[in-house]
Amino acid sequence: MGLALFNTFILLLLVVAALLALRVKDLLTASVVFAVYSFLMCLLWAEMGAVDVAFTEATVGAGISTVVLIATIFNLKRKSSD
Amino acid sequence: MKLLSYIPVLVVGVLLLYAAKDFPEWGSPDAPASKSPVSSHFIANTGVDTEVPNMVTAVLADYRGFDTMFETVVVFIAGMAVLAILKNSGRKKLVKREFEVDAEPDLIVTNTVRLLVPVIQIFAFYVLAHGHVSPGGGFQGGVLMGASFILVALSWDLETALIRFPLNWTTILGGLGIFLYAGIGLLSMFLGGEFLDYSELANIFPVSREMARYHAMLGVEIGVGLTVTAIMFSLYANLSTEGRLQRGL
Amino acid sequence: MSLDQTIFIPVLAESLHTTTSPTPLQFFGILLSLLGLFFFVGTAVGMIRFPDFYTRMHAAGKGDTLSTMLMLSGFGLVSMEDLSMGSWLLFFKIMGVVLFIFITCPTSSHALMRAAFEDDEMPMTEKDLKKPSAKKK
Amino acid sequence: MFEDGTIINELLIERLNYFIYVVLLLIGLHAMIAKKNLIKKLIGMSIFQTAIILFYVSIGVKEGSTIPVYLPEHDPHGSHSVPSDTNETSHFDHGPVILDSSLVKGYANPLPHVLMLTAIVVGVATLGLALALCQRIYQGYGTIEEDELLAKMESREIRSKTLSVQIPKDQKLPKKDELKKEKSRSVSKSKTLSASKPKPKGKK
Repeated sequence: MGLALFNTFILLLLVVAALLALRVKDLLTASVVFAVYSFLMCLLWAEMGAVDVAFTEATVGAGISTVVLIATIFNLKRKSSD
Repeated sequence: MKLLSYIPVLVVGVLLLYAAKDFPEWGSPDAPASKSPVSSHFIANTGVDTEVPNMVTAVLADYRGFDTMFETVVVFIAGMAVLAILKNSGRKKLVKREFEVDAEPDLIVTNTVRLLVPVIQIFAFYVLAHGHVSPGGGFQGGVLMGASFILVALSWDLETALIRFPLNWTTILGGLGIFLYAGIGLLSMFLGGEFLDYSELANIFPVSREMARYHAMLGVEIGVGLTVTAIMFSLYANLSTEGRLQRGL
Repeated sequence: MSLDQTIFIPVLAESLHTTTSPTPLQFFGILLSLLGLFFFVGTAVGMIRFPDFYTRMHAAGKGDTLSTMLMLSGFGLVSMEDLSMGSWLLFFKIMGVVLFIFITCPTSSHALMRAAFEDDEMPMTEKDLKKPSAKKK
Repeated sequence: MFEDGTIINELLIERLNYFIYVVLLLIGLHAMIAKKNLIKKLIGMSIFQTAIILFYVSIGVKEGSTIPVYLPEHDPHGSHSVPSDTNETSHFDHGPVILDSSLVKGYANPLPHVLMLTAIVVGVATLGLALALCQRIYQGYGTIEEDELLAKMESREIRSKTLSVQIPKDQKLPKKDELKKEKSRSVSKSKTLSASKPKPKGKK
């Protein structure tokens, strides 16, 4: 129960990060904020005891998927209409 | 359209929140998911059956090995599909991208990466091999290994990384990983057990049946790691250049 | 179960009811962590308040490296309850992380600033200061 | 307001994880439906996916349990326990035993972790595939906004019907004289079509 405060804080930050990643009009910013979202998710899972899932999310979600997103945006337009 | 999209969202939300009221309390050990005989069997018997301390690795590579094998096949197929979609599709002549700058590879960055990449690769092998006793395994080790090559590509340029890891290796390595996985399964089948029943490997290796499962899991994880390494690097190399494989990010 | 019971009280109670007082080494670790937190606040303020890209990266690169290193080594010291083999192992692992941060963090901020420089982002000069609100980024 | 039994207490405090999972899932769903940019849709899809993974991990949590790795006293080998002042040989004496149900409660449920671990890696592979499709769409149509894409597809369809020529692959409009030639060749067909549908050249 001692970690309930930590848990609550990260859960609320997750919602903020998700909304921000979808609100910003710059796709590069959106993908960086999405990396932040992934890393917060990783922290939450590590706190819940799912260390393997947290490790996978840290390498895949915050690492590879951000790089792949940015590599795509590099070839596409950076601005988004919404 | 904007307003119309809220209708399904709200309907789904109300239904899910209504259902969320009936979920077991968070963290209760008496929740149905935790009470189920399957997961308690995994927790209680993993040590006896396979002698692997990390239950997640044991369940991933042994009890649910069939599932993991085809997940690996899915990753391989996705990589091949990206290769097939982007191969020879792009503009033939190179156009300058919107935010592209012509710059030499930076001295400080390249030297730091020269320092770090061996450490990352050793750590990837450690994660792969130590997945039995600590968090880690084939997927994580493979992703770390692929990330080290991506780091080389980011700090120098893609051509330098492609010299170290040519892209026609990816098909071979990915296929080899799946072949290794399925081969261990088939070997145990030929030795009289079922597909992916590793304990039969004790007939030809001088170990007990439990340790045969322990070591076969390592072989399986190496197969997964090979496939994931190859596919992660090929994903980056293809996506950053639209399949041209020159002038990357 | 009310809100106070679930969230706030246990944290307070745990911090108040720790029976064992920290050893001097642990006390030093806590002090280092707090110092790291202070520098982190400085980094955050700098990121918001500084006017242009280079000064903001200056705050981020330096403050981030220093505060992360301080906090991690503080945690390493806090984890050394006794001087047994296990706590030494943990301490050396955390020191490995500190070394990693020490190498990578300045490099990444250098790479970011280099990219901005190649993209013809000009540093702020005194001229920009004289004409107000000319370069609001 | 926060007493037992009220909706707020049940949802927001005791089941906050489930509530946040629903919220994240709805954010992802809304992005997939309403956002026009294809990359934004993909980010929404990833958020949707992580929300489901959050749900699965949440139902596997047990209060006061450790991670699903055997503690040194239950370790089948005992070789990976931290070498401390305890007697090393004592681990080897009893060997691996089946844990009884009181000890099973001390470990988190490994099954959801396994299911979700593979889901994450497959998720990034499918994300890469979707991004490759996005790049292909951009090469063909020059945009990744959904409404512009639909308009371009429609006009291109009409043009290909009226002119009955193959659209070149690299998205170049046919040259003016070529266009006229084509028109004179299939004049009867284009007349009947252009009467019913908007003229493609005027639209451009």
